Amino acid sequence: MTSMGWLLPLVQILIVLNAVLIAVTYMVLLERKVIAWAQSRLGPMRVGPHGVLQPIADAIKLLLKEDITPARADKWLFTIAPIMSLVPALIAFAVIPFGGHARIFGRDVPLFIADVNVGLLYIVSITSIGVYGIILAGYASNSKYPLLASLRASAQLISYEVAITMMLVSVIVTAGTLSMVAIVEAQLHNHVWFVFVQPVALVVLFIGGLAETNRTPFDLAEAEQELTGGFHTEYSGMRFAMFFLAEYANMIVVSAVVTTLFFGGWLPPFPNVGWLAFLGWIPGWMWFLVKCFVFLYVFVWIRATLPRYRYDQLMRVGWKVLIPVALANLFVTAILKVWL
Amino acid sequence: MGVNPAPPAGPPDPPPPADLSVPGFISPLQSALPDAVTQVSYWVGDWTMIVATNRLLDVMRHLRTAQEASFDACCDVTATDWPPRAERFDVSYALFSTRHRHRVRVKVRVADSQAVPSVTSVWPSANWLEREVFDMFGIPFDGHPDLRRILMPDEWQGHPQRKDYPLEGPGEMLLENPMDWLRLRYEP
Amino acid sequence: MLEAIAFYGLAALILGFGVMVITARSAVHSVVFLVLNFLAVAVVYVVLGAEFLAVIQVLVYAGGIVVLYLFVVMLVNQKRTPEAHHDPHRKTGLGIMLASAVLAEVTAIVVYTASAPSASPIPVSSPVVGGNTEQVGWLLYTDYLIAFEVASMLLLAAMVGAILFARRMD
Amino acid sequence: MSLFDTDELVINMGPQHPSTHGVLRVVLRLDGERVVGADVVIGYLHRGIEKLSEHRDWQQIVMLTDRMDYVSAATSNLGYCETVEKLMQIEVPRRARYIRTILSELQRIASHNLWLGTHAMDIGAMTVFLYNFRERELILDLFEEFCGARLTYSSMRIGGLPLDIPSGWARKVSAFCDLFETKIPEYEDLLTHNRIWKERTRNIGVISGADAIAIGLTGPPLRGSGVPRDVRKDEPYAAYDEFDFDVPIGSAGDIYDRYLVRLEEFRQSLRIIRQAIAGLPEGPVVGKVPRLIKPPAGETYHAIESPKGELGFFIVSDGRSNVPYRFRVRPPSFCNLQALPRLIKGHLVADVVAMIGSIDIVLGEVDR
Amino acid sequence: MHLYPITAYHYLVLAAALFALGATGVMLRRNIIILFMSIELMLNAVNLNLVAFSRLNGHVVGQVFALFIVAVAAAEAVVGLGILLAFYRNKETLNIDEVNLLRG
Repeated sequence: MTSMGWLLPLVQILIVLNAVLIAVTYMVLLERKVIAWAQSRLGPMRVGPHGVLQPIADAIKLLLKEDITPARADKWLFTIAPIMSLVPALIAFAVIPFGGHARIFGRDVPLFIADVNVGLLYIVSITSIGVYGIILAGYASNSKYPLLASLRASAQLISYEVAITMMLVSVIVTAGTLSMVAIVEAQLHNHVWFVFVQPVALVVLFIGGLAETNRTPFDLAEAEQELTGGFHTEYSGMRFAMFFLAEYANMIVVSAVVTTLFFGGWLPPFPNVGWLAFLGWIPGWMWFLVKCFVFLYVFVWIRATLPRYRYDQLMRVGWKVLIPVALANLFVTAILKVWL
Repeated sequence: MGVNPAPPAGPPDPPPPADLSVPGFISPLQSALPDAVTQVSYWVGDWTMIVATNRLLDVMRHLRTAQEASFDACCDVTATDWPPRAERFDVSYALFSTRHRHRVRVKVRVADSQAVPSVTSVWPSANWLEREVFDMFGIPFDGHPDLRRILMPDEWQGHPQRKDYPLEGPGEMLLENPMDWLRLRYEP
Repeated sequence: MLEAIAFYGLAALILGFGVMVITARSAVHSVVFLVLNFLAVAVVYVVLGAEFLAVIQVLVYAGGIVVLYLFVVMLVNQKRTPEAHHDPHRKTGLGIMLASAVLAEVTAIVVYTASAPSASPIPVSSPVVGGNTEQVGWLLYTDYLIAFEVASMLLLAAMVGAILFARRMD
Repeated sequence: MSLFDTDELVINMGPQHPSTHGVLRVVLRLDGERVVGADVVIGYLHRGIEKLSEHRDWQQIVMLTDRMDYVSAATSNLGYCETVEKLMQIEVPRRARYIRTILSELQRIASHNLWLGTHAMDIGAMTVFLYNFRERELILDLFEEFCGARLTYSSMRIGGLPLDIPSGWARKVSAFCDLFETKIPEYEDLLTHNRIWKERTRNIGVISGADAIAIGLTGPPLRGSGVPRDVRKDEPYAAYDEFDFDVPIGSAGDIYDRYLVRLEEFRQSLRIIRQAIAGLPEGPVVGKVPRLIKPPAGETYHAIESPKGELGFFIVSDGRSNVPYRFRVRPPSFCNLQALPRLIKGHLVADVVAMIGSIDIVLGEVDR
Repeated sequence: MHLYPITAYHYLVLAAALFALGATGVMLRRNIIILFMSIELMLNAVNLNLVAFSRLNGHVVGQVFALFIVAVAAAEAVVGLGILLAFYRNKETLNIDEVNLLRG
């Protein structure tokens, strides 16, 4: 038993890490296919039936590509920037509850790596480290477009983090806990998904999530049409792939957080309604994945639909709309929490 | 190709037929600025005024501001090269009035390296057009704010639209070592 | 045993990164090492059972304050490197001496105190699950409420001051 | 942004840049992200078409005009042929003029399609790009059926057309018009009332009507500033005097109004095409053209309304040789591009991209 | 003092060393930004002390103080960097030895 005590988390980490990386590569395929569908074309079709092997081909291509470091780049920073971008995105998965507890080989196994009592804050703080990858990439490239892009990206990340954190505090106040698992359980005990309690928080958090992950309409930092690709203009090969993985891993993190906080995580819909109990037959982690998928789809959908904001407009939306709304929401939540 | 052995010495610029009424803006111009317009011609529906180079700006200002003319758009500035002639270039301006919807062409004749007063102060749109004429024909414009080459590289030698500039360009010299050829200009 | 390994490993990281911060030639490199240093310190906090402080360390220090440093380093595109200028009044040797004197003194005090018989090892108290954040919050809003408010006023004043400084004087 | 304006930054946008639509180079001087000065450098695609034309005979030049505004070859063909016809005083048969009108309006739609697609893509709306290419493809099919080419058509000859329209072609054009009418709302759904699109385009690059004329803008950018200037109305050519259509004008003179003007031009073009198809006369498609084309000595300037603006040809014939003595194009893109530094001054880098898109340039025509 | 087991004193020594490092940085470097960063190192050393004492005493008051130090550090960084930017605009350098406006 004690020998298994340290083995289990290792196995879990291994599974989650691999699952995330595979999910990320297939997220790219999903995005291409969904956008293609929205634009009345087919998307990748050549590699495998309907292009299902395309991500593997892409990965092989990126691995085999020559890894170029610009001559006047700061080589050391140039190398660690993608790592500093990818690592936070991956270790954020440590506290995400993919499910409750499951019985595997007669043992009670939690379907999350760690249930930290500051789980939500952990995610916020870890993702705030990701900004270094972007700034350093722009600086280390020693090139003007990446520098502009990285300044844009970091200003954007920092300003939207404020609104996001405040929205998270609203949810924390509602749930009365910081632990991700406990938040899901609070939704079970309160008989309601928090999306119905905190709808404003969901909207602000999702918009902020779009901005944090540099997605349309907030993808200024990698706006190909303006900045020729943004902070990773000078990157190629595997180091470019790391930025790519980080972006999509962050999308999955945002979807997972939104699912956990607002849509009951691994819980089936209306878990306390008697006649809907049959939904409980579908395992919790399936519900979690389905809910995540819906949000990932929304990410892609938005990309296919909206144009891009301009830098100053983006800042205005962040500071003059989202943060006041977040403050007001937090205020109202706190008052209701005390009085009700 | 089919280039004539004896190049023509200039456009015909035929006078208007006697039975055609002259547009309303020409005679006020002639009375306001006597002997600025040296010749009025008409061909397939286009009216052309040939103007003395030193009076060009006066004529243009008049055409821009006079009520009956009000040519507010300078559509085109270009030149034609007639090498046998002493004043070898025709610089022609295509003007249009958005109010009266009429056109006129104004031409001045200048010799090689003789400057033409720039009309950019009258129509800002002439800026790039005059730069192109400078680039292609080597006609300098007096008072132009930014007279640089526009289509050809800054180091280019010669002016390609002149009739004595070969179609093939500088030929073998450029092809063998383009950088040497481009640099020649700066050497003594 | 586990704690010893963690402690010595982290101590090595913290001091190593600290040395890199003050010796790195480029200011950007310094900033990167400072971040790594802070992350290692955050892990020490976790080992010491202060999870909330660890998260705040990462969120505010590494994710906020140091980003600000990085911004400034990148913005001031230095035309003359500060190290190029030499000040004859500067006494580098004296500086090193003073610093090592401080280190020796502090270490001596600590070692002396620790080897004194009254010293007791850290009581083995397992961190209370979910309690740390709550305890800190409770103290902040009861016993230290006035200090908390003063700190928030200080931040507000700093914000106003920073905006005034950063604005170009026309 | 006051934090960032410690230094002035000079960046080169182009000649290799995704949204300079070819090989335009703009040297931007930035204060933070704000543009304080811009210098437009062109000439990277200069092929000397004007010089070359002075060494090609009159019919061969049609082919060179294809290669100026290569997304709108038919209107360039039309402008050149009409200029030579004017110089030679050739009467073009009515049927040929009608078909020329249909072709140039189809071309206008195709060109505006390409413009809208790339413009929207520059501002980040990716789907609009593919929707527009979907419809442009249908127009290219129509052109292919008419003349065999999909891009460089050489679809006109001095004195008329190379050949009559294939049987059933007119019906296909009508069918396309009906289809296209249902597609315009799709573009509008994605853009016209989209908040982000409006924020990105409204009050950006505003220019008043008088300023626009003075700086040489023509075509949709000029009409967006509220000047009802359209060569098709002011100096009708081909068969435009026989059709009913409106000249849409904007009021604010910003990017959004230019967008609205072009979108309305889609509808007006459809209106013209429908009238032309309905009233298409019978008869020959080539007028009385001498076997050897050699216009009498003289010079003329003739302008048409290309999708980009006023496309003028100034041609001088010496009456002796079988090549033009002087061949000059007044390219609308060139003159419109001249306004760029003035339009973007004081805006942000992102607006530069939107502005280049909104004046709709084709570098093949700017540099010739 | 022994290497094992780890006691609060070990953390105090670590904090002292970190503080000394910061002090050395302040004395040796001329780049104002690096000076600031050295000060941050010293503040962190203090925080480390506080947390270690909090562990030693078994209550969280030390952590509360550490939080206040973080707040003060944030204020210090913001104002300090603001002054630094203003200084840089005037002098175009970041050398601490040239900060001598008051000296006349």
